[in-house]
Amino acid sequence: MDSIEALRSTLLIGPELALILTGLIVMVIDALIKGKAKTELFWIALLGLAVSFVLNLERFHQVSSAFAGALSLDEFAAYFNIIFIVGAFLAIVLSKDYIAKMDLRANEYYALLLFSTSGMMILSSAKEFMSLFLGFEIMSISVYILSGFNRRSTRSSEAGIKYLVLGGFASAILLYGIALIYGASGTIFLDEIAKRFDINNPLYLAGTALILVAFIFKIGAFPLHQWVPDIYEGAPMAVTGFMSVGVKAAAFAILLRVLFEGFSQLETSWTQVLWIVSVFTMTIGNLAALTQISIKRMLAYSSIAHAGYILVGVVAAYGEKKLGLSSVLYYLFSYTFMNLGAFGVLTYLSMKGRECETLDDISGLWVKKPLTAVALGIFMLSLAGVPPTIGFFAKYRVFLSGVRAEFYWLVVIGILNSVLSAYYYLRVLVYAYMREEKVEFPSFKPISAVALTILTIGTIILGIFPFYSWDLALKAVDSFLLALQAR
Amino acid sequence: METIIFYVFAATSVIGSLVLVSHKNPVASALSLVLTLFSTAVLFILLLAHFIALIQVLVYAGAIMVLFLFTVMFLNLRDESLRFDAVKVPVKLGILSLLLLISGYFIFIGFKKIPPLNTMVISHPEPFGTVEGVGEVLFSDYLLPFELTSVLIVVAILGVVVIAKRRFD
Amino acid sequence: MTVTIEHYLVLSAILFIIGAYGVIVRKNLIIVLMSLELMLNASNLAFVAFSNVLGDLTGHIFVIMSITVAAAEVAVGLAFVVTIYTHHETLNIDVLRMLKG
Amino acid sequence: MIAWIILAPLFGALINGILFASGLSRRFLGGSEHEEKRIVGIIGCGVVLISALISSFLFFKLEALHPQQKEIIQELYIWIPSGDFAARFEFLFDSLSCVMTLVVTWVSFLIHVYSVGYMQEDKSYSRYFTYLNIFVFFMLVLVLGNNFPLMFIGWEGVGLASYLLIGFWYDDPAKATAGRKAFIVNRIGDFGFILGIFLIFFVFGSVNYQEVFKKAIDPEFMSAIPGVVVTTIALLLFVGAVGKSAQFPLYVWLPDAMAGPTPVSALIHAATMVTAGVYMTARCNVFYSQSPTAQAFVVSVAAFTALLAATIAITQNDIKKVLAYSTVSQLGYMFMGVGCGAYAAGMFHLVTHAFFKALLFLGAGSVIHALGGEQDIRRMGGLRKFLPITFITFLIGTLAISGVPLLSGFFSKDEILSALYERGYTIHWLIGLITAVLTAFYMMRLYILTFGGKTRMSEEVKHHIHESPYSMAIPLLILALLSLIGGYIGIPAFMGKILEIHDSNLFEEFLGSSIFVKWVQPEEYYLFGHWTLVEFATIAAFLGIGIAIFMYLIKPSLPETLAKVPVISTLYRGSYAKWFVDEIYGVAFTRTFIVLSKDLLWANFDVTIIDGAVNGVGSIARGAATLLRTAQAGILRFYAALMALGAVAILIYMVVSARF
Repeated sequence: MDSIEALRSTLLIGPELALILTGLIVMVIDALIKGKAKTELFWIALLGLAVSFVLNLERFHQVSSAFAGALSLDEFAAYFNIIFIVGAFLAIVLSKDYIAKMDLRANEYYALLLFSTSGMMILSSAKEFMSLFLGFEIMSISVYILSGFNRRSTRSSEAGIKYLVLGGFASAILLYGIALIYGASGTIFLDEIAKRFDINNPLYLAGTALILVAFIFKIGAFPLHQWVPDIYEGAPMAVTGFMSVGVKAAAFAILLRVLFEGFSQLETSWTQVLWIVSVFTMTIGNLAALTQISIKRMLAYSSIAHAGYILVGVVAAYGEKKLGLSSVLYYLFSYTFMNLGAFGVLTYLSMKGRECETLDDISGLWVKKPLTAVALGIFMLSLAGVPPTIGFFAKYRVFLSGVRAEFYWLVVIGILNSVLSAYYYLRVLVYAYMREEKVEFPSFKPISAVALTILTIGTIILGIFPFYSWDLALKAVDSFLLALQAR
Repeated sequence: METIIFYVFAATSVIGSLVLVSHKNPVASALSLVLTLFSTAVLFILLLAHFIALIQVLVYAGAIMVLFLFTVMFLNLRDESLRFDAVKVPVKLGILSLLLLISGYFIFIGFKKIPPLNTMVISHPEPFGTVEGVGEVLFSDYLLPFELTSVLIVVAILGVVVIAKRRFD
Repeated sequence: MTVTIEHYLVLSAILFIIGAYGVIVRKNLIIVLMSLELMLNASNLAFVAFSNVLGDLTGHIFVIMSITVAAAEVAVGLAFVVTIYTHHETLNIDVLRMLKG
Repeated sequence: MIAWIILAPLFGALINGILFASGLSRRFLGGSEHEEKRIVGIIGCGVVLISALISSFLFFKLEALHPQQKEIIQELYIWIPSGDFAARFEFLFDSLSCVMTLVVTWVSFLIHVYSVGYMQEDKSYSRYFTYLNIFVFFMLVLVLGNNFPLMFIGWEGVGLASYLLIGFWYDDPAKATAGRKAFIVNRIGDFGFILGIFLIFFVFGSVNYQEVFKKAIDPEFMSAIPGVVVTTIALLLFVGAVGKSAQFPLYVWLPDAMAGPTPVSALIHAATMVTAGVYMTARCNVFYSQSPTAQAFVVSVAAFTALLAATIAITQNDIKKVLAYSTVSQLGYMFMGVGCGAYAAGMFHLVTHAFFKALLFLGAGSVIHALGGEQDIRRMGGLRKFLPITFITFLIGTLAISGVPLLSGFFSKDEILSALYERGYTIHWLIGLITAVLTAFYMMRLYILTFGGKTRMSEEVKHHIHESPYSMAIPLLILALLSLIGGYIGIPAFMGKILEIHDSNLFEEFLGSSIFVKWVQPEEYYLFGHWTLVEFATIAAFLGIGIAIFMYLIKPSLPETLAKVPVISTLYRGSYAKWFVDEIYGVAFTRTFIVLSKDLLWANFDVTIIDGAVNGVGSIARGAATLLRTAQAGILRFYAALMALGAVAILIYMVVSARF
């Protein structure tokens, strides 16, 4: 790669660069300006994300690849980038008041969120294992730190170290898998690997399995799901929200990319694995969520269950490539709104030094803060998949693709599971609407309120008018499949 | 000659790693990790990866190990705070043998079918494995990962600052 | 008897397994982190061995990256170790049981 | 245009809900509570008036259309366009939905106006109007939707609104329980309904009315479908109707639903929502007309319900309970009508019933309001002196429901009874006649005990008694007028001919374009002619009224004397205890659930709605959850070990599945 190519590539990764640079600017300004409350940093971070968003939109018009094929800047990646950027943007907006309430260090917080997002964006477009691994680590390590960000809190630190150790374990497995694949094929580029793939070579099989395991860990699916509830519960609320949407989406992005572009020859095999994984993930997530008293932990289990539903789409892609994949993309998009919204409400309701966590903490919400209660209700209904919210449409798409691909049992189990899940989502509403007030609620905070309003409206409006986002998902998948066929 | 060197250092690395996971004292464990890493570095040289061997010794055995030892000293860990009852011996043996059995399955049954890249290459054309060769590839084909490591390091620095700053402000 | 790629792979697999074993059985947080290093190191060995056979330097570059990642992980991990120690006065990971259920 | 009928109440609900019920306006705009209530009232009533006016306008537009194409369709928005399951927000304004819409909007409007006065003192005034508007919105979606999913959305929505309004005063646990009961019982019905929709989709490949019905009347298409399928569809849909329209055995929720505010009982639990099942049956007339089995089933259930409810109503002492059982009974009449294929007759009774039952409930509300919450008729009596307007209007309502000639109830009830007779349901016709006697009896009894005779009120209550404000009195008068003359829209053809008003039944003719299978009267010999049937019905009405007057006005000691006769006293006690149906259900279902949940499963949680619903699967789920929690003990090493195990399992599975 000559220097002109390097320059061209650098220009092409504008969205990622924008975030990294903004992160650095935030750090530098933090060092230069004295004083504690630095509101400017908040706006700078948002500006950086906005710039990145706009630059990212350009990718829908022009598909390109950068760094000698290391990054594929296609619509598929751009779609995921929208999820990451929107997620990070709203997470930052939601965090502002939370950071003040919990007395955290805002500057590092924003910078880490930005870096983490840039890692996700690299991940979504990586077509080569080295960039993939580094993107994976940038994202992961940032999130480890964010999980343990509230170091005064024993629980937060515990979450951080647990995440780091288990995540490190998964990274090691990933690295070993990559090593085996490299050894078998002699390359780390996905296209080349697909060309040289040989089912009879056990190195490929073992490598594929190990890489799959690492991704299953990151999406928080059975049998590597156990970290999810602990870390989600311990991490600061705003981070949990971001983590549950961003990291999950990124993990799915790379799962799809690697499995379909790199290991498509083993499709039957890993589809079988994911079928089993999906069934157990949904069921275990929902069952464990049933008896939770802590809403935060309940949402953690529910996020495991949702990973299971999304996997239905991945499995369905076995028979229905386009429909299955786009339903996965769409689900992740919709999940960003509803889950970030649910965590956003809890973030919003957190008092100084005490998070709003258990069911008792929200009882009587309807009487004291009716609008927040309505927002919470909408998010819960959406998570439960009640029409006309976005959550319904997403579930409908996923299950429909499952039916089309003739995975009837999987869909039946999925539907039974989502019926089961309605119980614990509605229980939250029973507490919020029909119980006596038990605790104090914080006063009105305009900035967080704006974020919640956006999320609420998004959840409803995108549910009633799902086509624009759905068409976008179809388009993204089209570009992805086109690239697959072109080989 | 290569064979003997391989077996000697393979053995030391395995012994080092076994000591690492079984010794009670973290200082001893850290030192045995150095042993393992050093033996691996020798194997790297055997594999004509001179530059990597150098980095292995400098960064891994040097910097990272120092970090470990520094933490142990910094926390001023006394013996009693380090000696907790580990898992019972039969359980340990069970876990280890289970894991080895599984890897054995792949080693003896799975790896038999690896296609024809059986013997190691004793020598490669000159730039292979040297600073020049690795640098050439690193700054051309893998420019992006290289740049990304800088972001990774920034993240790590930030993290350490946030998490481990002395006072809770 | 010449040394073949299998020898290196077996060695790397053994080191990897021992590292995983360390993560699973050890209670001392610092040793758990060291075991993670061992696992990464095992992967590095596999990379370099493959690199040699293939005559391709990609494996070497990957090792550099993985060492960087290992360093970053360890740095952050040890920072957490310090925090954990100030909270609990011990590095026994079994005391980290506030989050459960 | 059609969309605005639906959207107006939605906007009303949104404005009232977001601005007032949430307390935003008080926080930001200020204003006294009184002013706020006025604005809320004006918005709440205004939006419904808008709907009513638009629907009236559309009615004239519809009238002008050709008789064969009497329908206006508006496609608002396509929700899920691709795939077989195209979900379209499409609204249909044909003669059937026109009738329903007119009734719903105008009766709603009157009840909204009434509520302004009735709820004036309530602290959750704006919440009340929000719920009421939400109800109207969903009811209109139900009625105007052009496909089954939309009907289902409306169906669930009105259920939700009803649940919210029954439990409106949720501080009172008994009332919250009533709301819960309605919720659970309705879920049973909904289950059948949604299965029916799935089956329709499965058989006809569509959920759109036009497409489904077009195929369903196509003999070629239907010849390929076994008759049992159509019967199953019809019966599944009827299960839904049984839940929503309170037929046996699911009627138990309706009397308890009287826990809500009285205007709510009038609107939702008498005039509109509970008739949704009748509307749905009439809408799906294709299926019923093609399945004699389903028809016989529907008519039998309906006849049984009508009789059962009437026998309970004759002994109840709570003014609203009597009206509630009367509603169940009258709904039975409607189902007898639509069930035997006389869809127009059933719909006609639906309309007149909406008038006089709303009137009766509002009158009862007026009484309760005046007496400061008293509902027991044993402590009333002689109210005609104190509440003149209520007295007159209530009397009109009583006579109308009893079937006194020339009032609205007379025409519609007679229409149903003669249809039953003419179509060969002689036994059902007889049951209908007996029920008519009972109806006249218990309504007259209610009327006499409330307004007639000497007063049995305490002095304190008598002191506070007052006639209702205008906002309550005017709706009463209008509804009374409608109960008087409302029947003339559907004068039977044979009467019309003789009276030289019109050659045919106007109402039936109007509905004709929505009823696909026409019934041709066989040229058989009937024992009784039209006029004879009318005479029977008239005699039944006067017989019931006469007995009631004799027992409660002329010889007030008679009931007590009768109560001493052994057989009658047993029957009396059985009827008074509602034939122990609630208790039987309680033992059979509820008690089992409670025992299971209290002692075994949900020991730590109080039984909420959803708890009640999932307790069946609860034990398994809870056991599994406990197991999972044990695995989730927080021990890092354990997690790592399980991760390794999982990784190994996946590894082995992959290798094995790929190699073998």
